[in-house]
Amino acid sequence: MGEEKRVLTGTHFMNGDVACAEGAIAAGCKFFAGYPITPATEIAERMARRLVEVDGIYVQMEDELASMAAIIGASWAGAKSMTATSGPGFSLMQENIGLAVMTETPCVVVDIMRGAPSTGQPTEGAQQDVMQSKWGSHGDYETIALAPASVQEMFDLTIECFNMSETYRVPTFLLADGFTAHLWERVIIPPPEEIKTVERKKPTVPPDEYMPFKPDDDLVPPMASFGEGYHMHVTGLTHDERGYPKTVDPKTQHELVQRLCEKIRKNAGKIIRTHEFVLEDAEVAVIAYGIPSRASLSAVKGARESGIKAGLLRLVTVWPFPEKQVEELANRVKAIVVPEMNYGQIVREVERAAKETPVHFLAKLGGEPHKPSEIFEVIRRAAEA
Amino acid sequence: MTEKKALESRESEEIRIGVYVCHCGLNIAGSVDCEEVAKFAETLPHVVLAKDNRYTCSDQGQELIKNDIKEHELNRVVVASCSPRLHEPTFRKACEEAGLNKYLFEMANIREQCSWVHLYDRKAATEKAKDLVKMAVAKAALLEPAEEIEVPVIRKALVIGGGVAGIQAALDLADTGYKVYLVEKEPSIGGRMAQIDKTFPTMDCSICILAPKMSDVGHHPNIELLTNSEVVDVKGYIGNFHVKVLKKPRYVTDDCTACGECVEVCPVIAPNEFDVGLAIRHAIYTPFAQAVPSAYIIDMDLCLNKEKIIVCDKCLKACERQAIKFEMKPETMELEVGTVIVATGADVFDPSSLPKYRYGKYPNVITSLEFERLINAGGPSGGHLIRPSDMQIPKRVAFIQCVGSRSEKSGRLYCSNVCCMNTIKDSLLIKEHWHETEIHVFYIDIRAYGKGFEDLYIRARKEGVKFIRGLPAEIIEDRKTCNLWLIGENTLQKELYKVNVDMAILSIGLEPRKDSKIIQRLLTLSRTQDGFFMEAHPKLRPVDAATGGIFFAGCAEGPKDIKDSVTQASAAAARAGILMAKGKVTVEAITPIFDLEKCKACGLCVKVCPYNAITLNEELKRIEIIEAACVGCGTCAAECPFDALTQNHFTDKQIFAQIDAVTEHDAEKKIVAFCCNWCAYAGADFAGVGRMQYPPNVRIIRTMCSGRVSPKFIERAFARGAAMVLVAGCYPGDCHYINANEHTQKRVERFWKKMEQNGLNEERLQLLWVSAAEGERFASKIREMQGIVEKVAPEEIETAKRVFEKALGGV
Amino acid sequence: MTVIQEFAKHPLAKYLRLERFPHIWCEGCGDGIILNCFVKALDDLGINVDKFVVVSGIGCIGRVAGYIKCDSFHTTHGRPIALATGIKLANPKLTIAVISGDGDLFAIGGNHFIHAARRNVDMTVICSNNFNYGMTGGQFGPTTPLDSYTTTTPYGNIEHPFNLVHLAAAAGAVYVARWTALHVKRLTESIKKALQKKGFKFIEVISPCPEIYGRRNKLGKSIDIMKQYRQISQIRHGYDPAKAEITKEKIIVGEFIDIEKPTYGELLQKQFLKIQKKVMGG
Amino acid sequence: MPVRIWRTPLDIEKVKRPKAEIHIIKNQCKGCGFCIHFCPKKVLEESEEINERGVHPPRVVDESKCVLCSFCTSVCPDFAIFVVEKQCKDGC
Repeated sequence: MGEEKRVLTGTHFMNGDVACAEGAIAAGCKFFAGYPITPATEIAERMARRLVEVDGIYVQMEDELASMAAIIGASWAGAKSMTATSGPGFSLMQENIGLAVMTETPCVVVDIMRGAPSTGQPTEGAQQDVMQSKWGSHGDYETIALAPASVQEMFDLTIECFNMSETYRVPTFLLADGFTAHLWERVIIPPPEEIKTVERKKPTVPPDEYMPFKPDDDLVPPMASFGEGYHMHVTGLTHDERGYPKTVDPKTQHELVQRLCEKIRKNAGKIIRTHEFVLEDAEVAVIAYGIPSRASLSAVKGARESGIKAGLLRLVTVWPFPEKQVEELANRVKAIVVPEMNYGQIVREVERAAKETPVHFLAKLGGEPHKPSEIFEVIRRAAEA
Repeated sequence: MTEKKALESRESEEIRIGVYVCHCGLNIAGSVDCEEVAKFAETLPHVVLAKDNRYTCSDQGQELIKNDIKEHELNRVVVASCSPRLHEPTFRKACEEAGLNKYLFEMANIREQCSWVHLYDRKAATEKAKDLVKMAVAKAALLEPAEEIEVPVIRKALVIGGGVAGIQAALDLADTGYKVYLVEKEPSIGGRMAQIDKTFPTMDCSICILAPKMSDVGHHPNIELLTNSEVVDVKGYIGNFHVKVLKKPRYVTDDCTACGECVEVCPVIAPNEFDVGLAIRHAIYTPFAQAVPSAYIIDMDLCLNKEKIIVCDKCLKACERQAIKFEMKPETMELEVGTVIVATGADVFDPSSLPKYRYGKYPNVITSLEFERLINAGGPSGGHLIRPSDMQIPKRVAFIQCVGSRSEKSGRLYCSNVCCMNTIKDSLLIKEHWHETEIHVFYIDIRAYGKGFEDLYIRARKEGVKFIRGLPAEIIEDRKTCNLWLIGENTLQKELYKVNVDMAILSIGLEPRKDSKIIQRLLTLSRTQDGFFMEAHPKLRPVDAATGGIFFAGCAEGPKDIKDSVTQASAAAARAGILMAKGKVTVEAITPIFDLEKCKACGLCVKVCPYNAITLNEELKRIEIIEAACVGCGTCAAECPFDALTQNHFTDKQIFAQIDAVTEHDAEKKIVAFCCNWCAYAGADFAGVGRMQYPPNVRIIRTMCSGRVSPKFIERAFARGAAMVLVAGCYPGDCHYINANEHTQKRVERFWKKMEQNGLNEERLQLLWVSAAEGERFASKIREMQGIVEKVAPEEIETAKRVFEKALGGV
Repeated sequence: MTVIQEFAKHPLAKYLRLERFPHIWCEGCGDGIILNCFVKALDDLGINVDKFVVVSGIGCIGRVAGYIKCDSFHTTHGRPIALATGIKLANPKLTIAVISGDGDLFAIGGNHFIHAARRNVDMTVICSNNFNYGMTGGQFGPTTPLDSYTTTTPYGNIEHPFNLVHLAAAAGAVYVARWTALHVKRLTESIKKALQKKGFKFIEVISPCPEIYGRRNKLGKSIDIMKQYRQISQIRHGYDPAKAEITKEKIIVGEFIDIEKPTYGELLQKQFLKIQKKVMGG
Repeated sequence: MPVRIWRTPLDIEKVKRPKAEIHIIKNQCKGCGFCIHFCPKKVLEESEEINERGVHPPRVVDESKCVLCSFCTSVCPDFAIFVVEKQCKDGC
């Protein structure tokens, strides 16, 4: 068994959490460690049922600290590993997300965002962890975060997360809102051969020559697994290329932190995904991600019908932030509209990139998605100004 | 119970005493006019008849008593003859058969304590005999019938010592069906016999005949073998001993298969005791090939891990069965047994204390024990008799006899019993292997008294072994060759000899175990002058200890060869078996009598009782006596300030009566002696047996323990005008009632103070510690006191009378 | 001859990252002894270090992972057991040992410890118990004895300490032992036994911290502390861990628990086969 | 068996014990003294010399007394001492 059960090729009607789980398994995930939390629990439930069918391991840990630690361990043991949680659990994971960054451990963390702060609105969707996914752990680092806007994307982008995580040896986030996660939609799962999966880069030198943290030109070091005879030492301390602690040497610290950030920044071009809709001649551009981008689309259509030249830029990759695209767009539009299900997070990045171009922000809190009419209103005002 | 009824019916009647004076052939009659004594007896109060006859202990003598009891309705009987320690049981039995309670019988010891010690003064002896009879009659008049209490005998035995004697005793008892605990302090049983090569006179291989017995012990379902263990505490009494045994850890469990892998890796070594230091052993070892139990043992004093922490784990690693457990701890086992057999064996004499033989200086001077290991095929030299200096086979050897026996110098006057035959055996062994060897045996006497011994002796002479009478005066070594010059006098040919030999073998004697004192104290045993344990009676109870329920086997009681040890062991087993078969013993009715009226519940008696047989009942404000636990020392009675306690058969009244009888005439010339039954009285008897003469003016009053002697007895004696008083008991530590005689000492010391305060000469009260074997010590004490008696002035007597007046009040 | 060249002759050299010595630990620190006994155990058992992973947490002993020549992970504070769980489950062929301190395993990491023990995940956990947080300068921790002085208990500790062996046994560990740093041979044997046994095994090692804890509590030099161990330690195999509290007068050491119980991995494997059969069956 | 034992056992020569070779890595020693104090045969003592770490490393007093229990090897927190069996030529 295993392979033939990995990809459930065909057309399905399923919810976002389930699609995410299927995406993970299709991507070759063999290890899931988690802790129940609304609205991400269904992912764990699906994994518990499915992983066993593909010779994978599901383990429910005592908390999110442990879950995050466990998937790091599993990853070093050679398994593609993942955990899924929501805001409160995501906070607990930040400690070991930092460890994953420092030790360059490929792993995927799914964060199904809900109303916050604190326990907030367990059953209501939101987009309030966007900044936490960038700055949640201490120190300077870069990670990758993708924001699905449909159940199909819950499937597709989870696979993307694994591929990027394996490519760049970095913890990668699927940053989905509670609505998308609980949405029921049609999902088309292609045949295995049509699904692109990436395996981490392995060392090509014998153990005694191997430096676990010596990068190639792409700034990403090849990664051996425990048990392959490389006798690696892995530490959360600042370390040299051999992996040994070097905690009081400024040069080592500088070079390490620099590389950890640069390996993402330098490869941003390959990482960033966006979708454009009638932007060619647009005067007002809506920039959205996740569930608000769906209301934005009908709002833009409405605007066009009423003669307003509006267009939509949907961010699939939230981190690293698509600065170039936004800046270039800002140069050719009169105004930018940013609807978010929070009190203003990604909009700050947009404003930073947009320079003088006015940015209109539309916050939505409380667990109700934006109505197209609400967004249309803002577009209209922006066009008139 | 018919007897009891009979005696009750007589209670009311007036007291009718019959007195029987025994001639004991000429033993008594030789120096005592028995007829006169009998006539005198008739004049005493309550005496209805007095007779003298040749042997009162004979059947006719006993019949006579029985008939008189019936015919003349005697209700008290006094026999004046030998020591009650010898025949009291005989006559008590006779009385009982005639329906008279045995506690209504009394004895006057006119043999050991009169005729035999005053052989040459018939008049004085006769007078003393009269006094002794008078004392006995006086006490008899006050005797009370008593019922003895029965105590159950636990049907389990303890055998102390796992030499051939202990092994035999244990096997016999176990085969009879009794549970036996065999306690051996060495790691293996086997004892000396296991070290010896061949046995005389049959010359069979010692270990070959011993090993099967050893493994029988190991496998016997009725025997619990406790090796590497020591008896540390014994409480209780005949039939009911509570024993504590300290089981020292072996550090190796029974899982040990004796494969020996551990020994291979053990890095530390020491001389092997079993081979008398001629071979080495490791810290983990087995004493010898045939050891039982076969499990190895670790010598913790030698082991590198003695500091509790494992620094060396070589044996641990080598042991496949993981039988080594360094965390083993000593454990104390508590055993309940009915009988005890003491088979603790003997040590061998250390000749280095005799400088003339240079043992320990000249390598080629060896002991007979070392010889046994050298000639033994399993020994360090593989049975090749070699001499230590150059490992060469000696051409000329000498045996020197009586090393540590029969000599003032060694302080051991006795004959060790086995050395002569052992040497003869050894000389033949040498001849057997190396016939041309020249052998000289230097001796005092050759004692070949046993069965088959003489033949062996003759054989040795035929084989050309030279026997020379006269021990070497010294041995001189030739520095170069390490050969030895033996110089001495041939006392037969009255000429000096100077013999050159390659090796000299010292035929070392046997001596009491260095640690005999411990067993002696634990079991309250006595020892003879040579230090071996003393039997209850040399003729009639040769394997019994004086303490009930305890028996001897093997060299613990005196030097013996293997045959005698085994014989005595079987005898001891039989004696113990009798007790256990019966399942019960009667305890003498000499327990305290308690007067509730007088008791103030002060608890003094509770404090002094060595057996915790008295307890203080707080609520009822009175004491309670546990009769079964009481062994009748009487210390409590002596301690009670309110006369609330007295002792059955040794009541204050009875003892007063004896004192009064002694002091009726010529008190100012007399010594009133209070002697404990076990040491002092036995010592006095021993003086008699040894015909040791001493002045006839001493009158002995027997108590079970000197602890019974109450100050008021002494006061009474002085108040009655006695010249002197002697209180005699066992040595401190030898007391048969654990520590009762410590109170004797305290009381006497207090009394001396009292005398001093009242201006009396303390010398008139003497305290004597004496063992049952020290007849001479007793005799000389009396002689010494006689000297004092003569110096006591009439005024002093009078003062004393006045001072102690009060003591005269009847009780 | 350089130190490294001499060191290379040490019978245990092949298990150590020689270039990283001398280690960071103070004179007389028990952590060095634990490391020594641990690699001795590996050597005695002839363990294939290619399939062996050491995971450690934060604290003095946390550095141990960096000295042993095998795959090793020096994790975040308190998390070694959780991380080790991931490694073991993802690759059951690996043998896992977690070596960490009392604070790491039982304060910040206490939750992970009890749950891993409960799950009976197959790993050997060795705790160097030095009664305080040494690395941060000697603060009190979950095992600090009552009344002891530390930088954060300047007036004496008022918190009751954990009895670690009792805790481990109660949480379900299949093997529980305690030794002091002086019981090197026994400790080595215990480690060997644990490494060969399946399930969650726990060994507590009472370890001298002369420079920090020892100094503040006037315990003398490391040698004095070791002598003290010799004096007051009592070996009691099979002793009830509940009664094995550590006091000034007495340290009960020995093997307290040694039982058999299916491990998480074994149960998981069983389940696999069952389900696979079902799935194959259609 | 309390018999006075004074002779050198006759077979003393026959027992051969492995000879030890004690290695001390002086500059790795931190001077705790465990090896010196706990050696059951008192083979070691503190030396006068001062090593790179400023402590007195142990010194061998009498190598022949060593019985290769290797306690020092195991109890050394710094891997600064170890004992191996001397590979003897006919010499010893």
